[in-house]
Amino acid sequence: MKTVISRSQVKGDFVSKVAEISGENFFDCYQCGNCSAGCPSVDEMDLLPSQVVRYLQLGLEEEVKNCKSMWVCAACMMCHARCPKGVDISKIMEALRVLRLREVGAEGHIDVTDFSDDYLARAPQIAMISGYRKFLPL
Amino acid sequence: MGELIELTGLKDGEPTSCVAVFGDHTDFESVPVDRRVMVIGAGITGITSAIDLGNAGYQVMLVDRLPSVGGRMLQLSETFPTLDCAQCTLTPRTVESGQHPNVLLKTSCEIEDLKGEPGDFTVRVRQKITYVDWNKCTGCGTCIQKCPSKSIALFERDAGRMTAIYTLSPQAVPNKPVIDADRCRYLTKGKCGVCAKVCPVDAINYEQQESFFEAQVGAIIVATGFDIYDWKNKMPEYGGGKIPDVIDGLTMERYLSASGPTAGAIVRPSDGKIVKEIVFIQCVGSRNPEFHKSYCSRVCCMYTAKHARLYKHKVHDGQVYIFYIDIRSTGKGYEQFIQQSVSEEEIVYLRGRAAKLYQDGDKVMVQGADTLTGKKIEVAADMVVLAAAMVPNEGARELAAILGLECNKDGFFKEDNYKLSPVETGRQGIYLAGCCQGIKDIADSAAQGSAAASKALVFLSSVRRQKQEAV
Amino acid sequence: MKKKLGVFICWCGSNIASSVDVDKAVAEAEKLDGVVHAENYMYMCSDPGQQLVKDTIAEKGLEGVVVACCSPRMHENTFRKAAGSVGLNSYLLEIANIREQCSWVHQNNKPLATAKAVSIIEGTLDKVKENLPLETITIDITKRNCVVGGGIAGIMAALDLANAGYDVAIIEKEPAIGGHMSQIGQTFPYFHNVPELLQKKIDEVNAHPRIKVYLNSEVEVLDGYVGNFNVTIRTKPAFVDPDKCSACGKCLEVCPVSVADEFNRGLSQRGAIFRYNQTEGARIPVLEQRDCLHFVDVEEAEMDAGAGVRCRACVEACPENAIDLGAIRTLSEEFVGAIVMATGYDLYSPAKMPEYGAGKIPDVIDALAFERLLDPKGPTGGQVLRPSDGKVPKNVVFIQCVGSRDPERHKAYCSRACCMYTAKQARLYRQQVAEGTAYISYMDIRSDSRDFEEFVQAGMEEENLVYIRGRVAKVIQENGFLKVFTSDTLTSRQLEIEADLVVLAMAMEPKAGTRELAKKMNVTIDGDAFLSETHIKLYPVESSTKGVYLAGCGQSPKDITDTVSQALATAGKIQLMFSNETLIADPLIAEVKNDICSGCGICIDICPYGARLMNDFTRISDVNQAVCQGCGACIAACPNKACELINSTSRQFIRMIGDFAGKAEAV
Amino acid sequence: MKYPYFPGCTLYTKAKKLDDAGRECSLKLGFELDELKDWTCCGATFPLVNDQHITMSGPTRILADTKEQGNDKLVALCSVCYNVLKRTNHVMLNDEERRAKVTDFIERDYHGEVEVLHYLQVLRDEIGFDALKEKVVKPLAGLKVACYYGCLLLRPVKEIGLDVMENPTIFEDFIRALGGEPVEFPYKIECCGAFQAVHSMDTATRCSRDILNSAKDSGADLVITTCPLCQFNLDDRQPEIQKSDPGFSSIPILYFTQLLALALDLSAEELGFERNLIDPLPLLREKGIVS
Repeated sequence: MKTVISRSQVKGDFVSKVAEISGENFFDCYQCGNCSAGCPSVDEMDLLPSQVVRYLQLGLEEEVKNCKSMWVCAACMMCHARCPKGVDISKIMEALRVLRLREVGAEGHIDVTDFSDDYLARAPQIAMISGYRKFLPL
Repeated sequence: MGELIELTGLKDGEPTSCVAVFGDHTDFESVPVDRRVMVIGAGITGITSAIDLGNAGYQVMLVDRLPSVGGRMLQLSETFPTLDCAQCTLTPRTVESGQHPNVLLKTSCEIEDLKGEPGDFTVRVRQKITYVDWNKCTGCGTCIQKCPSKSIALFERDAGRMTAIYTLSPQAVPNKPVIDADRCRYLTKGKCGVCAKVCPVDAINYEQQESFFEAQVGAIIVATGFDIYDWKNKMPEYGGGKIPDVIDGLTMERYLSASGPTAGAIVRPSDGKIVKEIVFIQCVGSRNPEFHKSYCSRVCCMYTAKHARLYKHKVHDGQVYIFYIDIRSTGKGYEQFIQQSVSEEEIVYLRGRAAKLYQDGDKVMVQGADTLTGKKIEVAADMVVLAAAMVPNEGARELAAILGLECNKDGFFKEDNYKLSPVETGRQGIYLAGCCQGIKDIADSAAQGSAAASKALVFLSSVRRQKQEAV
Repeated sequence: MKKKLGVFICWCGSNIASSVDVDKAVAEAEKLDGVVHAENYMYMCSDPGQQLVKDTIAEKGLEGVVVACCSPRMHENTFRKAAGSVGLNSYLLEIANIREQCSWVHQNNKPLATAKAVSIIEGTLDKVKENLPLETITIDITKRNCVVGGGIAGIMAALDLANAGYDVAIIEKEPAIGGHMSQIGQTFPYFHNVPELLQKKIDEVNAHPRIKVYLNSEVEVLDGYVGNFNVTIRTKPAFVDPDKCSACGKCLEVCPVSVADEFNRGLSQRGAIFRYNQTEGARIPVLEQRDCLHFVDVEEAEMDAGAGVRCRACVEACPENAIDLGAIRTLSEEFVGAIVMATGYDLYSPAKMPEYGAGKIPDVIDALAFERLLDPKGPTGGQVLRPSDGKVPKNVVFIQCVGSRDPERHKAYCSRACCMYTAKQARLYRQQVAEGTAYISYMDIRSDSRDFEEFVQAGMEEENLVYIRGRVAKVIQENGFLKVFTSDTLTSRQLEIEADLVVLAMAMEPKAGTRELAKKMNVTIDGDAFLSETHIKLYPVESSTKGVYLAGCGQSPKDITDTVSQALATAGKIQLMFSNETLIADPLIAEVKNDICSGCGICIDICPYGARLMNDFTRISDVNQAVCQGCGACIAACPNKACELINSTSRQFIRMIGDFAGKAEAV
Repeated sequence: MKYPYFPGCTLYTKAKKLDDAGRECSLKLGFELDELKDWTCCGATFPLVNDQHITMSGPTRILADTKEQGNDKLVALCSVCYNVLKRTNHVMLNDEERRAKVTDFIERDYHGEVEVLHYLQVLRDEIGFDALKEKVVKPLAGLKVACYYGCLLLRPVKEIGLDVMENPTIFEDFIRALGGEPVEFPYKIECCGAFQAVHSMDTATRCSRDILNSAKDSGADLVITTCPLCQFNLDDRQPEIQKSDPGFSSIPILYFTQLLALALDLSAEELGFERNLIDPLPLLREKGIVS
């Protein structure tokens, strides 16, 4: 399938919003792939971290909006720590998640009561809070 | 069409009086042959060699087949990575070569034959017909202002017009005109003769004949430079030159140039509209061993990034796309230049060769790919700029045959040893510099120009020592 | 008496004319005090433009000229020369910079830019009014050279200069010349034999009557100025007398020390006394004081116990009595007219890359170490063997851009040569180990000179090099294997490669000590400590100090070919300087008013060029005309206002500032 | 010496043992963790997008309290709290616009005056590992310890700066001071899957497996951590790992304060090992560290 790209797409509203709230300039990225090489969560991702930035560079909004990778990212910041251009992908992933979560609204977030009592008895609160803040239910 | 400005830069009816600048030249034959050098090609490389040698007290004959010196750099707008204006960098050098008492300019000349030995060559040179007697001409420019025949000009890469009697630029050195026989009304149709009528010193000579002269020199530096690959005839997939809004990089230089046909405005050749979506395609004919040239043309990555940046300076809301295979920015400060350009100008680099261009309404459709997303990409562009391969200048093989030099498969002159004798040839006394040996940028070319000059100096001083010892 | 003044305003194409109304500027300039002529032209620096200036000077008898155009760095000389050619003293012409300082920075406000341009012109006119006609200063030239660094750049520059008939002193830090090139076996793109090529040149240097080589030496002090430098050279103590030594090698056998051999990049061990490398010239052993037990501080207790008798094993073993541990360092002097800085590069240290093992995993080596493995005279006899266990590696991963193209943490620049030497190393490895696999991690393949692209493509086609587009995140050692974590951005996969050997194409950085040396030589450096050229296109081999030239990787990373071209270019520049009997310098220098100077000497300390000297007889601080660069530091520092810069006096500047400030108020 | 101390929610409940041991040990080492009055939750996540300020109000209030209670330092034990507090403080110091927004909202005057310290930093920089070594009563001789750093103690590099990101040593130095033997293992700075434990459990399981295998391959007897979430993932994922890899042998996961307590000869019974899924006691007995 071919993809048509244009000025309006590269400068599209969604992409611009992601750039704005993440504070990252996608065009700083020169696609070296170091982030993808070191990311611990790639096995469960559909787009590599470097590809998420790539799709944003090209303004491929739908693919990025619907990607699974943002939900798999654990914000471990290894990508940022090693990025030779200083791009913080954990912020970009968060921006993508946040925009989706804002769209869904509070009721759409993970409901902690869905977890088993056993699980809740052991899992630390920080996991629960992060889960609520960052994720949609699977 | 965008508004074309007059190339002469002179105000109407105000003839300036220009005296021949190289009249105060020291006599070429005033020194022995082992103190004379011929430099073939008067681009930035040849000029650098010539001035170096001239400054060292040698007599230099600087030969070029064009009517004035400066070469390709004359056509450029601004140069990477400092964005210095090319004219401002070049002009002092061309002026210096014209005014240097030890440098004799021989423009509109071609090499016919070589005889003799290293240290004492005899070069036969053909002086082409210019239809203007330069001994009489004062360079006043009246003929150029009055010439009624204005047509698409090669120097402007077909993007602008020039008169049939012309100088290559308002700052031409020597600043004396020649007539293009193919475009001159008098020479093609037998009617007109305006230039002859207005010339105050009777310098126009429609009957001028070719002439020949011989120069005796101790050493020769070859700096014949490059040309652009003939993509118009050889690359039908990019429109074969038939899509008006597809141009090559050197043409883009003319568009970007303040003294170019649009005075620096980036407008579409087809309808003069401002370009909002611009696609650059790199490696056009380069790195393509199957169909075109197997080598990399070295400077395209940098000049394309520069084009993109200069374009964005002029069209702030425009979008740039660059199709590339690898970004090659290896010189001092080059990598930083590219990275800064991408970040600041938000240039979309697409990793993949563009396969095809076609006209669709008033847009040029670019079919390409991005191997990083794994997608086939299409862009509807207002204008497409091809970074076409650079090839040895026309006639390089013939010159090689005359001088007894070797060429490689692509027609580049071969040096003696790639690593340790990069400017020496198989023949003693003949040296190479600049793009005729392999494509390189201005900085590397100029450095090589100085290196070749150094080799010629060393060689000629050894010739003199041998002579002294013999005595 | 009023000077007749002329003003010439350049459009610089559209560079100036698009923001400054050049016609209005002419009209305004015509009104200014003393101006008898003003006009504009599209390119004033062009031949007809200059002619215009010359003709007008002659016709109207101008006594002072202001050319309003680009920075004086560009064309001050051009126009001064033109003025001089028609009999106007060159120093009565001044440039008013209305491009860099006006049109370029005020692109969106034409009226204001025009007003500013006029005020710049007015100020400059006021300066010209008080300018004195001056004569240039002539300086004698010592037609001898000094080349700092005996790598291939230094060798080639020295040979050209010597062959042109000038004496050359090469100063080399190491015990042999040849530099990094002597660590390399074959070249790209033609697989030429480097030792053969290089040895020829080294022999030529050693046999040349005009070249003197100072080994184990460094520049201690640089005095003087262009044409007349005085270089003090510090040479390490010569513990081994080359005239006595028979190169028998007995000392090497008895030395109890064993340290990593730097020349072999730590792939072999050497003693404190050792042969620097395998070349003919290095047959005489050298003794490294730093490693030698004789010089190590022995604790007193040990001395008392009798165990501390200082080691003299080599001295005792030497049958020729050639070793003298009491030798001391020597200082020599060279008087030269020009200097070539060919100081070269080091590889960035793998220790700075903890993610790749920080230089601690034995089978992760740098590219020069790999060159040593390929060298038939190297530590493995040319066999590619793993340092850890001496086995033939079957999977080798080459990583490019290690430390390069990494503005965030390491070096922002590209090291230029790595793409090609990596391709070469991988090809040579595959030619040697038929069943091996070579992976190359890259971002962009930069094979941008003649036949380079073909060389890389041939590597893929003939040696099946596996190029993987992605930067390696991490190399770890696990169960005796190396694991390389990378990605392939083209298939969008994260990859884990099991490797036997990893070769890092480390960034090239200026040789250690370049910063300090540059300071001694008064040569400016850039942020990465590379030596700065004056102008990348026009003066690529000229340093910021006149008479000091640059060649090779000390200026920026480059391959051997480009290094040699640059070296030859420096030789050319020096030859043309030497083709004159004297040099000409600008007289725009400091001047001392003898009746005001109190001889306090503050100017002497402040002068960065060493141009100010106390006259012991008059007790007045003199100016060395040849050395003074007219920087003005002494003028600012002088408490008595006894110094003035000729043609840039305080009076002139105060007037100029008055002009600018006055205009600013009006606006 | 008293240090203002922020325990955080998890250390009051599920990671009580991390907290208890930390406090007990400090007394033995000659300093006191002085619990901040009226502390609230740190927010548990640092907001990674620029337009989200509300989650910074919690940590900012904590920092402002610390300042108002007359302190210029604040010690945390939990890596998550440490990370959130330190990053928030970084914003307070360096981003005037965001600082003003947050402090205006919570109506407090705070400009980043408090220095946020991790307990390990106190040991290294204020007490000194040499001094610690002298206080050790029962050296952990023969115990091979994998020091697992995880993410939040090290990253983001410029904001945290506790140690060299790629090759940190503070944890190893700590173990050496206790007389134990730290083992180098390549996965010591990789992520355990973090809060994917409530979302993409597979990720957490796989990440934990890789880390544990790497530690065991390097010869470790046990793994220590500073983070309740790391401890949870590494400990509680082990049964799951065993399901897909029956050959997987379990390995105990301890908090670093628990080992510290053992070395200072605190009673093992008080260290809450019963909460560990993989019981460390058999190992500790075998090594002669507890009887």
